[in-house]
Amino acid sequence: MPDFMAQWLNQNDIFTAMTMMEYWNGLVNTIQLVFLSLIIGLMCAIPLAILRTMKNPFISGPVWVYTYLFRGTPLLIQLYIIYYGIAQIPGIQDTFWWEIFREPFYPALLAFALNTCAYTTEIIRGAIVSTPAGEIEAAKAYGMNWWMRMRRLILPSAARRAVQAYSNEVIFMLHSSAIASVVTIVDLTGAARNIYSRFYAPFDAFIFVALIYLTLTFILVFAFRKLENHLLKHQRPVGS
Amino acid sequence: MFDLKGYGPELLDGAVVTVELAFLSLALSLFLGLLGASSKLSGNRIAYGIATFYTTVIRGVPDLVMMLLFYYGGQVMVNSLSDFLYDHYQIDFFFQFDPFISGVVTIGLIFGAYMAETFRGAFLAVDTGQIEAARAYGFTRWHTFRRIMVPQMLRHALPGLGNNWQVLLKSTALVSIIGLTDMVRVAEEAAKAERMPFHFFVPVASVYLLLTAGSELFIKWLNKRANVGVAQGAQNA
Amino acid sequence: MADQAPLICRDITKTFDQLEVLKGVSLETRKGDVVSLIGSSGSGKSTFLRCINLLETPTSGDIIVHGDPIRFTNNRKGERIPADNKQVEQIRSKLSMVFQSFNLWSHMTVLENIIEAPVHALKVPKKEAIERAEAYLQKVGIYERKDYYPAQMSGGQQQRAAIARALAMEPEVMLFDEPTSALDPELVGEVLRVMQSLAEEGRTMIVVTHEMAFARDVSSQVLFLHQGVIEEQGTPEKVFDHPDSERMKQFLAPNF
Amino acid sequence: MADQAPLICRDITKTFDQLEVLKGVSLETRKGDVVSLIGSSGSGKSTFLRCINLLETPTSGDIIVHGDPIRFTNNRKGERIPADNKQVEQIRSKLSMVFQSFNLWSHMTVLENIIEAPVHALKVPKKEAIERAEAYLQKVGIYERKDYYPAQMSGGQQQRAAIARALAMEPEVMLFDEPTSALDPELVGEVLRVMQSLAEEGRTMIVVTHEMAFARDVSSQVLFLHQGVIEEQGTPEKVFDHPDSERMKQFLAPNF
Amino acid sequence: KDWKEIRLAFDVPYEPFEYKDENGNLTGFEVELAKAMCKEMKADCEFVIQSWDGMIPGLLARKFDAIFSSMSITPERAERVNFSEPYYNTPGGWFARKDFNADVTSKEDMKGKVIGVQRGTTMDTYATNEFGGIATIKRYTTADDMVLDLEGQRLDVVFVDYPVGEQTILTKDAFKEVGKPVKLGEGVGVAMRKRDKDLAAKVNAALKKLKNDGTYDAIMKKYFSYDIKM
Ligand SMILES: Nc1ncnc2c1ncn2[C@@H]1O[C@H](COP(=O)(O)OP(=O)(O)OP(=O)(O)O)[C@@H](O)[C@H]1O
Ligand SMILES: Nc1ncnc2c1ncn2[C@@H]1O[C@H](COP(=O)(O)OP(=O)(O)OP(=O)(O)O)[C@@H](O)[C@H]1O
Ligand SMILES: NC(=[NH2+])NCCC[C@H](N)C(=O)O
Ligand SMILES: [Mg+2]
Ligand SMILES: [Mg+2]
Repeated sequence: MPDFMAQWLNQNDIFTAMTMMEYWNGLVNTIQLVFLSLIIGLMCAIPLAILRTMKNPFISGPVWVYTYLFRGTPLLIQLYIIYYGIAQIPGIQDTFWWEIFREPFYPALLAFALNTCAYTTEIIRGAIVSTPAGEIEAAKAYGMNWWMRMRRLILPSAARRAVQAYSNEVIFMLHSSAIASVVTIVDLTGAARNIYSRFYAPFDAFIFVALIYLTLTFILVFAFRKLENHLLKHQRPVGS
Repeated sequence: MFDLKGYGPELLDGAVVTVELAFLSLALSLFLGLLGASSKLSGNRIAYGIATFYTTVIRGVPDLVMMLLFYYGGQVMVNSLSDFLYDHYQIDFFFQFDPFISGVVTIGLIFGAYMAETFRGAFLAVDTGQIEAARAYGFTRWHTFRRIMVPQMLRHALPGLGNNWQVLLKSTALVSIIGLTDMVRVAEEAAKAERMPFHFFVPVASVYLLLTAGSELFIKWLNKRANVGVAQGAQNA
Repeated sequence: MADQAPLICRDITKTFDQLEVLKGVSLETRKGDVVSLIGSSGSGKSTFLRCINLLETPTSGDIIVHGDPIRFTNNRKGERIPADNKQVEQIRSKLSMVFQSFNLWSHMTVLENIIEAPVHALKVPKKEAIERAEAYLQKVGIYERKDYYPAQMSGGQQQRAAIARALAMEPEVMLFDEPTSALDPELVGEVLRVMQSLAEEGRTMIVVTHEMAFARDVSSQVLFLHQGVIEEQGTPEKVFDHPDSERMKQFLAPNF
Repeated sequence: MADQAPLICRDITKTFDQLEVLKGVSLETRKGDVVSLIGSSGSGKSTFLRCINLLETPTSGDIIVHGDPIRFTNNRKGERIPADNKQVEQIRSKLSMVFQSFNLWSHMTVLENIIEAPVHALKVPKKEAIERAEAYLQKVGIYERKDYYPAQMSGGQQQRAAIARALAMEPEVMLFDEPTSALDPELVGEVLRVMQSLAEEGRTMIVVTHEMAFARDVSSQVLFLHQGVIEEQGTPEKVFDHPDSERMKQFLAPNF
Repeated sequence: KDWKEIRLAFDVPYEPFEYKDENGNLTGFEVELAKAMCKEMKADCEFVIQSWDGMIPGLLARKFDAIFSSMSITPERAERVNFSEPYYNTPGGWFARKDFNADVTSKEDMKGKVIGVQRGTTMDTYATNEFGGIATIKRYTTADDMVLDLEGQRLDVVFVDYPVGEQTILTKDAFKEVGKPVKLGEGVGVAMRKRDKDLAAKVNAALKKLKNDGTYDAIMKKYFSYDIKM
């Protein structure tokens, strides 16, 4: 380590074992929150995307309304409404739901999952709709039924077209999770805010989390590149 | 409808701030995006390096953190410079980061990086045949860029631009954190004064929905214009 | 069963919105027939082929596959639609189609493309499907490409993969829509030779084609379609050498 | 000047990475020559054409357009590149190319496509350029389509628009890369007839083609390219009726 | 600098010190005191709203010139900023629902309790030192969000400047005060940048004047039934 850095680390009172522990807990919270909301969002998005492509407006309409509402308003407002709104439901404190929603983690998870699910639904829908018409006709011409076409052709081929956009969504989600701190969750940003308000040193506290987020993003980008390479091998020349 | 408890005008002012902020940062981000994309594709190593650094770093850090860093961190740096000048040379130079301008610059910088990626993809999607045809007719590089690549690229870029715009619009909600009185901020304050936690969020959310709906229509219209040859062709085919 | 006509079409008409594209086209095949469908652009050839396997629903007329007439009904809007989806799926798997633009599934290798429908629509065991697929790949001469993705192959190779895919269904009837129009002259020959060998094996085929040489030398029946009507029909000798209709004579006049 | 050769190529070679695609191809034209370039797929015909107007830089060899030799230099990596971009742009505007896939600019109408290069590269006044464009549109017979976008026209019409675009440059030499391969048989005839009329007017043309009838009847010189080498060259009579090379004889054997 | 224009920062709502009334106007004890002070100094004051956790950074970043927002004087803060003479003093108080019956001085009793504090306040520091690792401490950006969560039963107890709790929590009958108020800091002062010595002098002079001529007492009476003067 260069001398000046060692020196700086020695005299600063910000990066102590205790604050590091706080950052670490924040990191764990961020990862849990992002990971779980992505998983839940994706699981809901697949069936919703299929429903969204249906011709029947009574089926696709409600899904459209849902995605429109959740994509059209800021996540911050969604989070507020869910977090404080739930607590205002009369009598909720006496039900077992309160055990769950009392912790800020779950309302935040709900808000994030609903939000990412809306975006993911639209991404998948786009990919489904852009399946080459010829390939679907071919499947019909070979006697495959709707479900088989969906399962064997449309979804696998849509998945390949959706990875790119989805990887962006994952990164966006990581970034959006930073607002979890407004409802008392000590995620990475929350940890940074606590430390910054304690030491009045915005630059140091935030530069440090910025670097952690950057690292997380790089890991995600790298993982998605691997996944894309794997999924999109049919578009590359032989052997490469 | 909603009882705005006399906060109507303030909310409206807030909405105006939101819209101004969104449009100014959009302009900045479009400019940065084009610049970034052309640098990335220019083949010039230095330009490529700078643009790549810019897009990766910005896209790697949450907007909220970026905003706090920029607003406070940036100011602290300016201040140290100012203090230094004052202490050593008695020069009283000072430069204040106005929250509105900080907001515009931060959001513009952030979305400039996303725009750059969108434009880059769109440029790459332009059929090479179209560019070769221009070259084959003796067009200069600049002429090819301006008359062929940009108009063709727009068609591919529009869907991405539309998405970025919608996200940008909502990101403006974050500026309330750095003390700008946009409509979310007004709603929060009203909610606090009136002790009605989210009574005021419903109208605010509707304004956002209205704005997104409006821009969606506008983007559709643009898209139709940009695809003039193509879309109609598809109908005829 | 064996001597039943594999495919009979009676008085097929098809109207898109206002446009009457087919105005009553009939066709009867025997096993081993090779029917060439010729005619200028827009005359309704593709539409007829697509009606046969119900990618379009004929506005009126009957289709009888191996003695089994397709049942139709009307939907709420009063449009005619097939009555029984199961029947349609079953019939489609007996009539395999080779598309003009191949329509190979781009995310699957050639082999996966070929076994997909047999395994999932016909429930052939996977192992057997693979063996069968490999045999057909040998036959069309692209066995060594079996693990390639469509985008990694030339047009001619893709076309042959599409033929192998259709063959692997071991269909009653094969439908070809301009199977060579997207190919360069060297590949045209290659693909036509594969089709000729199928004809020699006694497969029933209906081929939309612009290759008069093929229509004349290989087919047992030629249909000349013009503006949705069969203008000329019969053996190649009859149609090419003694055409009755004026339009057919004009069509045969050399292009350049 | 008037009797100077419009285009001379000497010993053009082109190597992609390791692959030697052209192994020394030479060509000399006189004014009014129609040169047909034939050969099988992958023999290097397109590459040769693209080298002529420098869409690819030849690895070695000279190109002389109307007495003006193109100057080359080496870049930092030691690759050969044209020395003077101005010269290249100027020369390109003398050699207009008609692409196999037309490459009409899809965001412009036909008329805009045609006047774009004359107005912006040749600095012809806009009014004059429009008049000229309309005359050429008349000539290729799509005047009434002038305000259509490319995607709104059929392949044959697009091809003719591309020819009009090339003509409007009033080039010394026109380069055609398989101008008919993407068209259906009826349209092929149409386009070939336009080209024939250009030949009759005494335009210099270099045409990559698979249409042997055209090569034989219209051209004044035929080049048969095989694996990057000219295997056979001369008048159509010589090349088609008394070919020396084995490969040429084989190439002429009917495909089907 | 002549300090004819001063920007003062407040974190709202912090009733009764600074908050917005039903019509959205900024009022409160400190707000009125600040107005009087500005008048006394013949300065043109601009009121800036700034969330508490960004107060000192904002001051140092020159987003405003003085913090007039119940900032207690502590040695740690005094290292960064320059405080005026204190102008009031109140302790921190514990507030909870009526069924709360733990002793807020006992680590044993507080085990597992959820305590709400405003981030970066002296209450935050105290609670963290006393019960960090024992109880769960939730930190809020604004005081009213914390009250909302106490009402919503997400918090067991909140620790906040006594008058704030008294006027926003005790006004509802589901809540009560628990334990004894805790004295934190050496009174509340106006915080300014260390550089601006001249401003501090002016502020001190003005405050002194207000305390002596009865203006201070008149304002205090409007908001408090007891004496907080220092
Ligand atoms: N889905 C559709 N909606 C409306 N009109 C259609 C549709 N499909 C085909 N047509 C029209 O039907 C007519 C016949 O089309 P079809 O594709 O059957 O011609 P074809 O004989 O196959 O021509 P080609 O040789 O060019 O492929 C054309 O005029 C076409 O415009
Ligand atoms: N940019 C390139 N990089 C590498 N190889 C290339 C490139 N362009 C062409 N080739 C190779 O050069 C050879 C000749 O290509 P070319 O396109 O000139 O053939 P062609 O005679 O025009 O064939 P066709 O009749 O199929 O158009 C081919 O083997 C091709 O793979
Ligand atoms: N306006 C406010 N929110 N003030 C909070 C003050 C809290 C406490 N007196 C402190 O100095 O730490
Ligand atoms: Mg057709
Ligand atoms: Mg070629």
